[in-house]
Amino acid sequence: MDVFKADVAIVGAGGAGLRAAIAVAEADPSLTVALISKVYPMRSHTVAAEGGSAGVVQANDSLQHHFDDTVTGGDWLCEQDTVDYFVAHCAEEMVQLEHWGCPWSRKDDGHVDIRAFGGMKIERTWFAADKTGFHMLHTLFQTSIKYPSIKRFDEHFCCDLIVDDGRCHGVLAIEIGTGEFRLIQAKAVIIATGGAGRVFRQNTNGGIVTGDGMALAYRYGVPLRDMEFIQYHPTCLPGSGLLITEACRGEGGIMVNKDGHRYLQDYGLGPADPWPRKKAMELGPRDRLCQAFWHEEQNGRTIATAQGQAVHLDLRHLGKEKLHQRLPQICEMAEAFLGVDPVYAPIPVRPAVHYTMGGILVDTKTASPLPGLYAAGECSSIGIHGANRLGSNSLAELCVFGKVAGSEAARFARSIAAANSTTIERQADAARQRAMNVVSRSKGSERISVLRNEMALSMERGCGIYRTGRDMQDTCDKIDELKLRYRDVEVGDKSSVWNTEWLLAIELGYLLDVAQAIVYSALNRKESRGAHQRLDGFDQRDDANYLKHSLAHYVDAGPPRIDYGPVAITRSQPGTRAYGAAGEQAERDRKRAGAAHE
Amino acid sequence: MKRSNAPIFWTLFGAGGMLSALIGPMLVLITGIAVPLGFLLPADLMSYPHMLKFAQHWAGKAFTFAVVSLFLWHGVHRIFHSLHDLGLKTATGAKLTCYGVALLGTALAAYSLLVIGF
Amino acid sequence: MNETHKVIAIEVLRYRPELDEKPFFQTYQVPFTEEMSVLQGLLYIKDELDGTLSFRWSCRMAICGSCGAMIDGVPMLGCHTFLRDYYPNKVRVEPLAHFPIERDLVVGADDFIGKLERIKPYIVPKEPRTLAEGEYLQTPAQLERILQFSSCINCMLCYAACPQYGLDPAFIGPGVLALLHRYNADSRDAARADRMQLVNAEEGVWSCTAVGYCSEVCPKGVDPANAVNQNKTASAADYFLHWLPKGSGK
Amino acid sequence: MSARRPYIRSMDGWWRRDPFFIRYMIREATALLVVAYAAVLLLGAIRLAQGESAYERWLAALRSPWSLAFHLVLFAGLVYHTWSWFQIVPKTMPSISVGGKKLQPAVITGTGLVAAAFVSLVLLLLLLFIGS
Ligand SMILES: Cc1cc2nc3c(=O)[nH]c(=O)nc-3n(C[C@H](O)[C@H](O)[C@H](O)COP(=O)(O)OP(=O)(O)OC[C@H]3O[C@@H](n4cnc5c(N)ncnc54)[C@H](O)[C@@H]3O)c2cc1C
Ligand code: SF4
Ligand code: F3S
Ligand code: FES
Repeated sequence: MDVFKADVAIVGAGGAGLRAAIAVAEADPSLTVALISKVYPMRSHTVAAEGGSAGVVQANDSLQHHFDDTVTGGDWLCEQDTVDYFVAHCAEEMVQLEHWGCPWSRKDDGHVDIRAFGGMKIERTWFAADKTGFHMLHTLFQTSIKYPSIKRFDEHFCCDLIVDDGRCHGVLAIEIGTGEFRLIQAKAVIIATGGAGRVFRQNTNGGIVTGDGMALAYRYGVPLRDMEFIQYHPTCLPGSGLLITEACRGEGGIMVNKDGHRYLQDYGLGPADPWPRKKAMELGPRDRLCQAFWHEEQNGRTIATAQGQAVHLDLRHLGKEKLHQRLPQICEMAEAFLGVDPVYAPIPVRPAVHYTMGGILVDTKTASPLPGLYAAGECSSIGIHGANRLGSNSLAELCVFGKVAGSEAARFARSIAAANSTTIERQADAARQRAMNVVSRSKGSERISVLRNEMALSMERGCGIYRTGRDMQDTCDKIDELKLRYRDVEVGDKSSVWNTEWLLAIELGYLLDVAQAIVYSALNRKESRGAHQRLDGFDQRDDANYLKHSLAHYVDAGPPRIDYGPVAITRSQPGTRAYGAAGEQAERDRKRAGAAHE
Repeated sequence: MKRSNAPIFWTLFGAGGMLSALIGPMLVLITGIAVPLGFLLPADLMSYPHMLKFAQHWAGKAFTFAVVSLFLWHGVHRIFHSLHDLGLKTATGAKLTCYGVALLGTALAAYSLLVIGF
Repeated sequence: MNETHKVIAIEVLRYRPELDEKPFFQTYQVPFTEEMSVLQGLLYIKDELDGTLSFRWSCRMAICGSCGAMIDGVPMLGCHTFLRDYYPNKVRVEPLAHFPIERDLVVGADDFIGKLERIKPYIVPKEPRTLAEGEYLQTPAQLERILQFSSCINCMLCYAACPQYGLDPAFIGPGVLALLHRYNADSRDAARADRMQLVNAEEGVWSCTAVGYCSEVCPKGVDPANAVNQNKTASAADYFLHWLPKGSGK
Repeated sequence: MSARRPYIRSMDGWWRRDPFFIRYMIREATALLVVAYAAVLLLGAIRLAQGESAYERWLAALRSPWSLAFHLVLFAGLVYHTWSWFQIVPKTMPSISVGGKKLQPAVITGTGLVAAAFVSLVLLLLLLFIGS
């Protein structure tokens, strides 16, 4: 087996992985970095982010405001000391990206421009037109080329971690182009593999967002934290789940049900001004908008489309000129993907899964409980998103904590000696065998796509916008069953060059593990908080019992063990996430009505 | 990487391309169709005495020289690249031939115009 | 929903290096709906008909640059091309032209990536600045000069469109030259002289014969042909200036 | 050893692959006509230098039906050249902003074509003036 010896190995070359790689290279150019990614770095899903990235710059804004928006938005399940660190370093990272060439949108005086975003009172979102993630990712990737110590392993699929003697020593990867295995030995490993949105059917994520890194760490005993918190985005295309940006509503788009009624006013988000205003109606928080959709659907007031139920996002009153000037991308997308011209017809939209708040448990310095293993980005749970992520905090997180991960891993790598190669190679051989078993099995009986679809449908039912114990239990049972059936999964393709069927099968294994962690964590959280909303008698936040992080521990051949860890609360005591007192009351009433429906 | 000397040829190509794009069609119309047919323009416009006078004037000389040589440089440059487009592998021979033709044409034009005198 | 699906024939160029001597076409019958892209058609094949078909994809929204292919002979993004536009005819999907076929629709991208790495695609600052000093000032007009060229998604469609790249793979090619131009044109950058060495070479802008198809197929309006051809002027100026000091004008 | 075996497709006949390439090849082929026309003129200049009788023979040849037909072809080719030339011109220029708006390529092409028409017309009028 081909062996590469690195000081730091980074799995994932999205925003977080690239930022970490650069941080290692800048911390110590003599350290060799192996940057491993199953796709070329610029294909990573960071590329899809449109809106922007947070960083306090305006005089009337403050770190305290950013802290408050984040912690309140996260329904107090945030690590407040980590949030403090985070908000203090966002702007600096955005400036760093500017120095590296990121084409941030500018004001006439040449300074960087910023915009408002959902859930925040004061503008602090840095943006590069409507392609922020794209520009950040390409800037980071291209800048990474500057550092000779970063050795990239593009289109290498990481299929296992090498763990020995309670420490992580590297990873095993499959070179996709040849099907050959490569052992990447390292003193420290950073996982930056992104989210797991593909566990669900309708989602805004790319095909590669399959929770690989989460599952890998999890299998080696690292808990997955707060996995039940899945963010839905309210305006996505039915069927495909493609994102229709919040900017549509920011520009004045309205949402109506099948009767043409602006239904959001019935959910405490009113009053229905002719024009939406900040933090009300169409510009209310994402979770509330999704919940309103759910109720409309339950009550038969949504619109049936070929791709399922939807409501209408109506932009017609903005007029052709403004639409083409301000939302060209959206006009183009609606036209292409739906055959709808927003100038003349409303766009059918519905909620879809967008972001995984939880992930690999790490401390404030990105270190996981497994020595030598670090994690950053969407795959990690460093604790800044709590129960619900604030828009534009994720892109900032990639930079702030990608950098921390890089410098911490570099420090760790310098502090220890390389491990004994023979035991590591023995480990790698065993891991190779496991990966080969997936494909070499003579014939399986279960189709990859069937298992994947059953999983995604069941997850949507059990871990949707609103949840009940019964549905979650059904999904738990379903995932348990699918994991058993997965052992008989069929890989018809036996070749080695670009055998994507084989990789899909391995990914399905990752997806199932992550799905299981999500649904068991959800079932066990008997309260409603942030993105986890229950209808079955647990419709209130329960700080007495659940102001704590859930931790899913991997159990071989069985459902995960769920326990809980403390939340670091420094100066913001839990309060109500208020969007109008009347709204809160109405919400409670509706939930009871909804529960009666069941 | 080695600096290419293409700019010399490309500049000539570009100048010739622009000149021929601006007046090429009209020149063809005049010298090849209108005057020979005596249509639109008098047939004696290009008679020997007229043309001699024209070619003896410095402006006429310059114009003729520019048109002939730049058109040539423009054309051979494209022809050379087209040979490459059509799959001709050994470029050196083609290059010498093409640009050689243009150089020869330029020399002949200069020589003739000098012989014609001032 | 009781919608009767239309069925379209998708003809895919297959090539499995371990099994096939050379590429061949294989046809699949794919039921489709109005909003289905060619990529979704391929995913249907992969899931339901033939798990051995290999191709790259991820974002499904024309931004990651993975899914380029020749669709009915034209370089396109599979996720942004729709089956409805081909029905009732069949649609033919082949790997991007001018690149070696690794397998099925997957082409080798090493050459492209290698070139991208060679052009110094990063800012070499004119005046170094600390983070505490804040951002460099850049006017919207200065930004405008680079924005179009910085929106390249590295999809390589322009390479599949450029016959000069097909004829001579040493040519740096449209997409990477557009990125090179993006950095040269950046008000914060000081490495222009370095990059001009690549521009000035035969494999730089001088392999281009202004075919222009690269810009025609670019899904992001980068207009790489413009980047390449305006750099011919820049390179020519550079060429004649470099003779000047020696006084040996030609 | 790796089982990779990249397959390289042939470029033979590439220019027949796409109508865009055919148009490109026609554009490039106008070069033959430009050269041919330059040769006609060059010959005229040489004949002029050789004296009256030589020049008269050249002039007579121009009047032959073959020559007229040939010049019709040249004319068509050069018109195509003009048209295609100004199609590329916008590609060779940095973007120009007029009043904060980017100048569209079609505008540049159009301007070029109008300029060509104008210069040609001036040329013709000049000759008409001299001739009369
Ligand atoms: C449509 C959309 C819009 C968004 N908009 C915003 C926004 O406006 N603001 C904001 O803050 N956030 C936004 N987000 C969220 C944010 O973009 C993501 O959370 C973030 O980009 C994740 O980055 P990452 O570096 O963690 O992972 P990714 O960018 O997903 O990168 C993951 C990397 O890991 C690699 N990888 C994965 N598995 C393996 C394996 N097995 N082997 C090898 N490599 C592997 C992949 O190849 C990839 O390089 C948006 C998300 C989506 C989907
Ligand atoms: S220039 Fe356009 S076609 Fe070429 S790689 Fe970039 S985005 Fe793709
Ligand atoms: S197609 Fe090729 S030849 Fe030049 S203009 Fe574009 S790079
Ligand atoms: S799948 Fe990303 S560009 Fe098509």
